[in-house]
Amino acid sequence: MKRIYLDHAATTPVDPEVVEVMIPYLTETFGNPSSIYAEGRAAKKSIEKARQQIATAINADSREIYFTASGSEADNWAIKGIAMKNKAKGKHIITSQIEHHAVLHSCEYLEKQGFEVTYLPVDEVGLISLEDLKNAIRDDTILVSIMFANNEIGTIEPIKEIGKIVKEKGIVFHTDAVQALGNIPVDVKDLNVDLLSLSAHKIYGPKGIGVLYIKKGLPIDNLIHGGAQERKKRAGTENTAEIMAFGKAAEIASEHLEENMTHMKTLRDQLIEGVLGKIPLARLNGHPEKRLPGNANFCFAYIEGESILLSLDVIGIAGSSGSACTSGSLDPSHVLLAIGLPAGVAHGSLRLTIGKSTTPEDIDYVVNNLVEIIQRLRDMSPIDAD
Amino acid sequence: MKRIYLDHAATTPVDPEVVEVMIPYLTETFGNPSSIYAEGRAAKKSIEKARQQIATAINADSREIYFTASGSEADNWAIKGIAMKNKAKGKHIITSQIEHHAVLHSCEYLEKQGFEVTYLPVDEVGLISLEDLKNAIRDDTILVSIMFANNEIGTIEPIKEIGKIVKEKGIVFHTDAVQALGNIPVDVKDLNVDLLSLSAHKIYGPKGIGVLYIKKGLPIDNLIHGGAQERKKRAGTENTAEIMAFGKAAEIASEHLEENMTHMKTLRDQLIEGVLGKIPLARLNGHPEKRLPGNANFCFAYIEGESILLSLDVIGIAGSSGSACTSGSLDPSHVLLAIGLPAGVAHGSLRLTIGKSTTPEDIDYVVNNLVEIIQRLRDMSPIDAD
Amino acid sequence: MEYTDVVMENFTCPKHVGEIEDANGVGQVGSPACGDIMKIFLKINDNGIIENASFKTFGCGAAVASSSMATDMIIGKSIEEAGKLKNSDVVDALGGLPDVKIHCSVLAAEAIQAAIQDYKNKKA
Amino acid sequence: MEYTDVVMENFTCPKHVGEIEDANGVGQVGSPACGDIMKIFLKINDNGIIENASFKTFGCGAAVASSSMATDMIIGKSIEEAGKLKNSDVVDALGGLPDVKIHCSVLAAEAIQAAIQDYKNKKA
Ligand SMILES: Cc1ncc(COP(=O)(O)O)c(C=O)c1O
Ligand SMILES: Cc1ncc(COP(=O)(O)O)c(C=O)c1O
Ligand code: FES
Ligand code: FES
Repeated sequence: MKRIYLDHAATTPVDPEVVEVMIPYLTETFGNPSSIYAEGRAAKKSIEKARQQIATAINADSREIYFTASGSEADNWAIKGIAMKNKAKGKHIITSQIEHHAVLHSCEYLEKQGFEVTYLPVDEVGLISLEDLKNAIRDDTILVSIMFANNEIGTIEPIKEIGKIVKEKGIVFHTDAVQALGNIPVDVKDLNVDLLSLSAHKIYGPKGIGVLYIKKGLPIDNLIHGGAQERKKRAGTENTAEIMAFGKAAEIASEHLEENMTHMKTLRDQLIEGVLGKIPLARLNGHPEKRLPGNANFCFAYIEGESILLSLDVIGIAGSSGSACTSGSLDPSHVLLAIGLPAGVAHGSLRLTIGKSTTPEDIDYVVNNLVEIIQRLRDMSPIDAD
Repeated sequence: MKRIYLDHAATTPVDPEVVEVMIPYLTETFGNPSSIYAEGRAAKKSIEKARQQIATAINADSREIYFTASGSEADNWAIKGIAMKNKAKGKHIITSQIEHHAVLHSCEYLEKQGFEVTYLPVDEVGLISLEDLKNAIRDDTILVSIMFANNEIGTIEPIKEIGKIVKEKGIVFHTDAVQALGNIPVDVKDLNVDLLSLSAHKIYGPKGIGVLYIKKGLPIDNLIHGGAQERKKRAGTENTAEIMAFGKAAEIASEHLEENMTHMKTLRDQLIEGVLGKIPLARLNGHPEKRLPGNANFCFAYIEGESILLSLDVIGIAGSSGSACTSGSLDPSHVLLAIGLPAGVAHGSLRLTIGKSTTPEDIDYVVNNLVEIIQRLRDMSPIDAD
Repeated sequence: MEYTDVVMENFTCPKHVGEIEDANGVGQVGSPACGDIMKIFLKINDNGIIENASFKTFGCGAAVASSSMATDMIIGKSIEEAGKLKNSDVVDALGGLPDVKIHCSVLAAEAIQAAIQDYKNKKA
Repeated sequence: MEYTDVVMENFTCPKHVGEIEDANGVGQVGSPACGDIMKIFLKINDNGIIENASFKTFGCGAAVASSSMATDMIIGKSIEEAGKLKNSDVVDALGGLPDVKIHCSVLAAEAIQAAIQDYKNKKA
């Protein structure tokens, strides 16, 4: 059976060009980049090239790029590293209610250690309010962390404007741009950010490699102490193969950004129109325009999300009910609750995220099948749709 | 020019069998293991197989194996996770002066946060004293972390005996076994350890993947918060390809442990005898018998380590002056200082570590060339050898 | 989370979906853990034997599969026997359920008990 | 840490290694940063021109290369000119040095100054 993969926000297949770039670092060029002999120097030189590729993709200096093992580690490092470094100055952090769990749970952990966190609400399309932000800033606020684009509903936050406000107050500003890279332009200079998290596996790179951009000169505590790698900021022998892969993936992503955006937007709109037009009591979650070009997120009244997913899977379609990393949890999505959906409705969500290889035929197939699936599940439901 | 790689303690080439196991997880089986559709389930099933392979290699239960991004992360997690979890009970930690920097710098960071750390000294061959350990234990001691085998001088610590003492006192015991796996038997049940760190790239697996063994039921704080991966203990989308690689590498390592040990020991002894026999004022660092089968570590009076390394590199031999991850630092090795070498002597160290592919001819070539190199450098030295 | 083939079969082609027009025992329960709802319809004859059973479920895959399996298991049984059906019996019949999904089978057992109780109440 | 080809050349085949028997200016300095030692020998003629220079060094690759390069740079120069040799001149001639190795070139500049001072002291 042909599979239609529509969960590119969860992870992407690795681009064959990227795989090709990795392989030599698993075979010949296996040296430890910290070693001074030829094998080590070759590895070192390579990872500096990859660092430059990432830097170019986000308009940073290569010395501002620090490799981590994931977007999650980058988020943890940014939040905890700034908090611990500045705890004498203040212990107040501002973030939003719709952040990724890597940010939220880091903040919650800090609360247990005596920090105070303000979780800004969002409106019904998932945007934070700049007024709320201004009002939340206190004398002891040391960090603001607001995500660039939401992984569930795709809403794009006004990072540039937030950056301006935060910068004026001299507070450190972090943004989780894991979902932004490769989908919308990311320019650290334009955005006024001090820290920015990235992850390779969302842009056709491998899982297990991330980046934290740290603006030059910004003091931050280490999250992982040890050897002198990453300019003494992040210990652990460098994951050379995946670093090379991330570099290449970032290069490809920036080079093809415009065309990919157009491609995804077209199919996303085809999908949204199809679903809203053909399925009664369906709603689109997130902002109608300020949303990721590949993201569509729906709620269907009177049915439960997992049932939709399983039904889709059986006919070859891979979709998700929110973020992948919380499956296994029974709680409705914190993002859908934050935009004001009742728990019952939030349970019936479906996220379909489009990628480079998605075709218009795929979308037609999905829409047509979804119509049937939703009907079948509603027929099975004890809740009266009238 | 043929290269002779004698820095297997820094990193190892990836076994072609291991590379083969990885590739599918970069291509077809690219799903996110947390996703419920077919692609996700396939990935999930695979990583559970790898988890079992690691568990088998160290005689643990697969539910006690937690994947990390490196040995360094495993060390950081063990130390900081136990410290933070138990800080209400006590704030005293015991470790040794010869630990890897991932352990030492984690401890130093905790000291800044109000913890107290005892760094046990070692004798002239690098062994800690059980008496010292017993005397160091206090009512508020919450963690003992002693490495299994030292990465620089190869000395193997009496982990089983240490484990017994620590267990009697009801204190948590962590050992960094990064250099032990694949080189000597590692059995968590036999050793009485609660936590144990591993890293794949030391056993012919890729860089960027590690494991922390956590004994079932042991309470520990997370180091990386976020998604529900790794039984909610370590967030971040799983590095499926490298996890599979680590599983395979661990399987191969255990299956061939005996023969590899014999092979390495034979060549190591050939190397040690050659160097000590042919080069005046050479000394072997570390324990003469209780040492890793592949490790030889020498000091040569009146010459500096980097000069030896560069000279070796030029003729095709890759060796190291200590741990790879501190190159770039000018300080003499903390391990060599701890075994009592004066700073000047400690500067002249050379570590050669043998691997699966090393041959007796390689060793002969190295010994003969080393004789000449040391002579040439001594002729250049202003320090009088008489 | 990994469902067995039996679970998937019972989810994709559930048996006994829908309402029984002349049901004389109907029970509905909701799961506090997830907010899902299950409704069971029973047709019980004068000898106290369940002649027919059906369900309507708003819930996850495990809930649908548990409903399907549970109704199938009680058809032809006496209400005494059916009342003793434990959620673990359903789980076993399904070849197991993921830990976080055990409560969905509890829903099925409870819905059956509620339906039997409803029948008894009506008769009394 | 990455050495340029010029550094490696000067390390593997250093020029002017050893002692000058009839040196009339000898300077030895040690690096506080790393404990390494560099000794420079100068043969200065009556016109204050450095006719020959050599070195002995206990130190890293950068120290050996700096010694080699620096001695080579001052041969034929007056002691006034040689005394003005800055470590950055040596670094430039080597095509650069890693940050942590800059101090090794400082060692070379200082050793030359010490040797010139020794010559002056002896003459005075
Ligand atoms: C003893 C020891 N512990 C920890 C590590 C760190 O492992 P990794 O390089 O995977 O971070 C190493 C090697 O680098 C080591 O030798
Ligand atoms: C917005 C956002 N932040 C962080 C992450 C975590 O990245 P990783 O899976 O590399 O840990 C993800 C995806 O999982 C994400 O979508
Ligand atoms: S019934 Fe709600 S999760 Fe299964
Ligand atoms: S002279 Fe000591 S490090 Fe270069």
